[in-house]
Amino acid sequence: MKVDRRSFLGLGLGAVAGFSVSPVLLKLTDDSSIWTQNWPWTPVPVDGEVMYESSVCSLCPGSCGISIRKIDDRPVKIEGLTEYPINDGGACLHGISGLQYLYDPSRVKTPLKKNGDKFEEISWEEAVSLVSGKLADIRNAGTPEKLACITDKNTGSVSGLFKRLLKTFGSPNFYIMPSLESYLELTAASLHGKGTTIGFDLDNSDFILSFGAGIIEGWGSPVACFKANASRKERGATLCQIEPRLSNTAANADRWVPVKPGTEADLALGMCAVILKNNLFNAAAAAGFKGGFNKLTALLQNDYPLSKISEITGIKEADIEDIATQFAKAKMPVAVFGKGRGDGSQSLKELVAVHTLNCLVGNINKEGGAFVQPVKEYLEFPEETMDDIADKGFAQAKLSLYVHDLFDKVNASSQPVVEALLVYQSNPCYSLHDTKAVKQAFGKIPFVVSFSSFMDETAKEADIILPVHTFIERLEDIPSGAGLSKAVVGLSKPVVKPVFNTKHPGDILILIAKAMDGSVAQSFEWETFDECLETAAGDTWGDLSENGYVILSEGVPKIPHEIDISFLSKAPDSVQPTGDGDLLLIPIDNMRLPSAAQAASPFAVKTVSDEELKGKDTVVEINPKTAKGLKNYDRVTLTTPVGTAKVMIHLSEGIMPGLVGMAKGLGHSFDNKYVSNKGVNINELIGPVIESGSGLDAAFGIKAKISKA
Amino acid sequence: MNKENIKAHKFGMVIDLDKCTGCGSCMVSCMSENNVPFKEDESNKKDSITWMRVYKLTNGKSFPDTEIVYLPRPCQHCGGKGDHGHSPCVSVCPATATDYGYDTGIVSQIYTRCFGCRYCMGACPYHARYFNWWDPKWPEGMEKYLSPNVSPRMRGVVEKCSFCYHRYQAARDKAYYDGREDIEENEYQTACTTACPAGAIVFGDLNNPAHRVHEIVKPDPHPASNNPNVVGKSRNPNVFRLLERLGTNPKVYYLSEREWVRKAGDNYLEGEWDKIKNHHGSESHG
Amino acid sequence: MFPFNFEWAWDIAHMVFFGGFWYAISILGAGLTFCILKAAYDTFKGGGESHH
Amino acid sequence: MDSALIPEGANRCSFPKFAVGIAIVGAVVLWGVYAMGLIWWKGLNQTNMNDYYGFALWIWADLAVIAVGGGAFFTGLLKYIFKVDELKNIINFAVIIGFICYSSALLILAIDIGQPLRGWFIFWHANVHSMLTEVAFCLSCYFAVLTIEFIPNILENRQANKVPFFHHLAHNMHGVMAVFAATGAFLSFFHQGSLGGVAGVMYGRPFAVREGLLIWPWTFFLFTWSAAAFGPCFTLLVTRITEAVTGKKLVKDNVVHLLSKISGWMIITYIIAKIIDTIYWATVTVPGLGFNISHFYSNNGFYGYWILVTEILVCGVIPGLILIMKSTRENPTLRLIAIVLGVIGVCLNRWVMVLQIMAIPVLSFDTWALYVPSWQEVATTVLPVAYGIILIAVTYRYLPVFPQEKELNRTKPVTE
Repeated sequence: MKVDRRSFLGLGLGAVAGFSVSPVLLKLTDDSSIWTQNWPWTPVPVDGEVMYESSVCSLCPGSCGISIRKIDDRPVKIEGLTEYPINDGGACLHGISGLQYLYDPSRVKTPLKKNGDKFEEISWEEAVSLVSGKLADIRNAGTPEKLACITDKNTGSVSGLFKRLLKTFGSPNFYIMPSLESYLELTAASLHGKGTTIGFDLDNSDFILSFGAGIIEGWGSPVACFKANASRKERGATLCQIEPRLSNTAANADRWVPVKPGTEADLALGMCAVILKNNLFNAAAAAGFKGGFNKLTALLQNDYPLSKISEITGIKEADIEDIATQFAKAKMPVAVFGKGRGDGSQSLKELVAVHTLNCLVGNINKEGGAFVQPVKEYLEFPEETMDDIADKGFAQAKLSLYVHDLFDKVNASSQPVVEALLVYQSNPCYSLHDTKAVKQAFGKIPFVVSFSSFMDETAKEADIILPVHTFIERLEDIPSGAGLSKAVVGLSKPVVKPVFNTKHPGDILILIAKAMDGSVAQSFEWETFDECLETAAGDTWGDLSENGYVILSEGVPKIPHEIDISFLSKAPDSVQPTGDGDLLLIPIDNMRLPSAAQAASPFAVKTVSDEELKGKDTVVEINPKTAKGLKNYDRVTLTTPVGTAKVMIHLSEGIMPGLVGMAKGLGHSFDNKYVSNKGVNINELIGPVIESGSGLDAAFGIKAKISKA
Repeated sequence: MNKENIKAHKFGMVIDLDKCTGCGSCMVSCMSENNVPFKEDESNKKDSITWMRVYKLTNGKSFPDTEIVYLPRPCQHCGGKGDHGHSPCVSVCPATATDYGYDTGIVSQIYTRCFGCRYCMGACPYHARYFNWWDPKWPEGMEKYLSPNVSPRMRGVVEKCSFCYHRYQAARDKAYYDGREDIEENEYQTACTTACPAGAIVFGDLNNPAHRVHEIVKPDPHPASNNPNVVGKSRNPNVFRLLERLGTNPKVYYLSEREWVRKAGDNYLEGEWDKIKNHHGSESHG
Repeated sequence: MFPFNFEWAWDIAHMVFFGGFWYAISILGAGLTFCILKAAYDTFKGGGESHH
Repeated sequence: MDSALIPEGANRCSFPKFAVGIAIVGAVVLWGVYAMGLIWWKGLNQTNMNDYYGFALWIWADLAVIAVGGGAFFTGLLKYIFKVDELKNIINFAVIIGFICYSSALLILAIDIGQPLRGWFIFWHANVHSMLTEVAFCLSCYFAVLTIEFIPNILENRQANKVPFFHHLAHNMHGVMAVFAATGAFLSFFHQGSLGGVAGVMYGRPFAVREGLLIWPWTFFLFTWSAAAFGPCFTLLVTRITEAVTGKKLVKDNVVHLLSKISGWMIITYIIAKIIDTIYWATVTVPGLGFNISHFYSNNGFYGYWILVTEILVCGVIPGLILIMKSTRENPTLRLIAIVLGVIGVCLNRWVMVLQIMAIPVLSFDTWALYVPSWQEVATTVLPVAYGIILIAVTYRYLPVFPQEKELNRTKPVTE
């Protein structure tokens, strides 16, 4: 057949027409749309049987009860546990995001050993023998005190095992990272004697005077505080918030009193003076003051006249007098301290001064007041076996009082004062002031072992990383603290099989101890951590394992307390910020950004305001009066004596002129693109300032300059 | 839809802005419950999928008279003008991919039906609707935590708050198996409600006088005398809705004792607020 | 679009909308069919002379 | 080399010259197609749209090309229904411009939707209450009408017309064209209107919302009217440009004057309605919702009253007045100014009704949202323009588009 152009055209057209009316096109159209509804790269979650397991969250000191919804073996949602004595159903955003930590891309998946600049994977056997071998060397050299350890808290069985390891090894150098609980114990030790702690009965108080305590910023046990704040609204109780910036707490308070940063102690003492002058104090309580009540009275009346306090703090005399009077006259007042979350730098002078207000109005161990009682102990480990090396080493003086000072000592000495350092559940290379100096100290310590679930800033500085289970994967006793009016110990349970080749920190310690000899091995005779916890918990174990928690104390403590005001009588100095800039950089704590050991989850970062983080830039907050023509999102260079950073500007009427507010919790530098390399870590810009008399790092800020970038 | 035989629910919520702390639990609980994805940079809030978004409002005064309030904004589940179910978004969707449930008052979204024209987003004055500009991606292994109750969306479709409709279905199924005709108030609560540590969110049936949400809101079943489009106005003087005057008839109410906060809920001409506030909540049956 | 689609309802809105739609479609279809058939007829008849 | 295809007696440039021109514009087309591919492959994240700007540059382009493409239906209506016979000399070109505009609009929609493969759901799962459904149905149907109207012109190509069937088909289609044109006018009325309705029914957006008649907001009628008014302006403008490019007179002045005059009166009547609508909206509708109209024109870096003044006075009243007055209308320069202003005016109106709506905060605590399109959006928006140029060049070269061309371009010009 001859195919000419015309018939070819005709055939073509015919074919097209035929194809068009055939069902093929319809079918293809339909198929393609069905395909778009089932893209293979869009995950399809597997269905299964729904189960709920209860546990306790240990992401922060809040210690909330959680309920984990599982589909077969797969946890899919974390929610607050109803009727749990601390949070009763509520949950914070970090706890809810817990599963994102479980599957975090920056998790350490297997033990690692540093080789040059890189980490290489090793087996658990090798890891344990490397650590125990190195420790044995230090011990055999007769310098066991050169082993140091940093954990997040003093209480609980895992910290207990670390302490036990150090003691039987022969080292007194056990440190904890600063936390609200540590400050509470310190304040209590100063005023009420060692071994006590303070809780605040926020649920019942009718007048809460907060010196910058971020009651809804993550202070204390966050969910319990949110609940207390909500109940405050219902009860009509007053919250008076004293701080230089309109924080969420200040915004939610009945009264916000902006105070010049660093003058809170003076304000508290000024209020004490008002109370004393106007005879508003509780005479019965004051009669029991030890350490010089008259001396303090005289000091306050001479050194803290209202006019002077007003000038120092920038608050009107009438306001100071009014607040002090309201506080003293309230039925159940309570003064709360611990700026921000309460885990940053604090000055003991300020903590004690504020708590003295509580002492003066006589609300200690009264409903709605401050509860002072001994730290509740529920664990009883068997007596350690101590050999000569252990006895001799443990009897040595601690290298320093607090952890930041430890690193100063390491940096100051040309000889290694610390031969080996164990770091657990803390991230000092991120969360201590002047991180550059901290990292330098890490470099000088010959052997650093990190017990971490994540490749965080501190783990990156370690020589060995022993990856531990996350809180969702392990059994652990979680004691509450953090300023709660009650003491509860909860049981965190493994609700999912370990996702990676990790171990329980307690089990790792037992393995290491067993690999050593002498008093160390003899003091760790358990096979597993589970066994250790069960025996140490003793009588408590039954209730703990059955109910998931045990209430150790509740209600107004019916115990006597003493008040010793000798610390204040010595008229300690207030700390001053370093540097010569015309501005003052202060940290901002915010519920949505955790600032301590645990970095934020991707979900939490998603909630962070664009007034704090924009793209990869930290946004700092300044008053328009300070801005001098700068506009929102202008880029500036922020310079402090410790470091410089490029940041963006956000103009806010909620911050006192002269200040630069910067969010804590940004600027992480590990391998998780959703969380890391966003903004600046404020601790790179602020250096420690040591308070005389306490030895605490009390830097509340640092002088700074900004210049247009 | 059989409107006669079913005793229709009208699920709604009231959020106490004085209790709200802006902590973000509701946002994250929602993301976790509903398999909401996340991406590397979420600081551009104009393309960040947050079914529940918490707005920060200020009173506009200068230091130190500034005040802040946080305002959580889920989908408002508008009943539309006259509360007839013609929500701004439902009425414009060309492909019936979003629909109004006359038995629940919930505005649904069918992801596999939506073809991404985004007209609904333009129509929604609350910015409660979000578009999947990107394919959702989870870091390796993290897809294990996804819940089977809510299907992950594909790129190119719109998504939004569903008042955790799957929880309603689960509660209804349970009631059915138990041989009950209807669900209890506490059986169906949204993920944001249960997560809120401050207890600021109250969720329930606005048609059921026994429910707490009804007790607080006291909705007026009759059209407002000054605007026939507005139905269900609260008779509690401290309760308001967002942009109530537009006649969208949201089922999300807000509660605040602060006048400036209530005023921020809508737009008013100069001097108008002073007249309106005195009449607010005094709408009587009629 | 068709009565067998489940969104379909026999209400006034659907009747008016799709009434208009199918009406327009029918006119176009009928007009086009007429033209084609007529053209085929004319071609078959062998006309070929144009009369513009 | 292509002389066999060129209409008899018509004078066209050499094929190489033509090919070079097409290649240059073709490069722009390729750029647009590349951007289009990126968008289809990677998704709408290639644009700068966001959750505040669900509707952006493309939807404006879509509305704008449909508005200016309104010349086709309106000229058709005048020619076939109202029997304004002179317009037969420009109707072919009006249809081609309409065809370009509507095919571009459909293409843009196919790029704009998040799930192009499900685009047909708009028909299959139609929600008859949505203005967009009405748009989709009428738009596609009207595009079919335009294609039908375009076919006879194609079949009149010298080679095609030699095929008896094609010859007869073209002839028969001309015969019943009035039926098609009437259907087209009916469909156009509804889709032009429903495009206006798209904005007018958004009662959550006080800047957009209008009261109206039954289910149709006033914007429905204003959009139809403005498309009919300004569409011919665009037809005339493109004709003028084609004349300038080819260096030939293609349409007689009396035809141009007539269409200008009709367009002028349409513009004037439209703009009066638009002014009344604006005043009513500004003084009754918007204040009733708690807004001052100043809210829509202040506190941002772009949208001010200038846009309202430009749209209504500069690009509405002025071209309308120029075109209704014989002296100014018949002055080529003034007429050109008027039709250019008119085209700008209708495009500006569509811009306002898409982008300004999205920019304005409605919640009292929200802020203005401004947006700058990405290059992919710009490229895909330029694509239809380049495609239109090519199609016009090809049709002009090979089809007898302008019946008066031969007469007007004899070696010795004659006057009529």
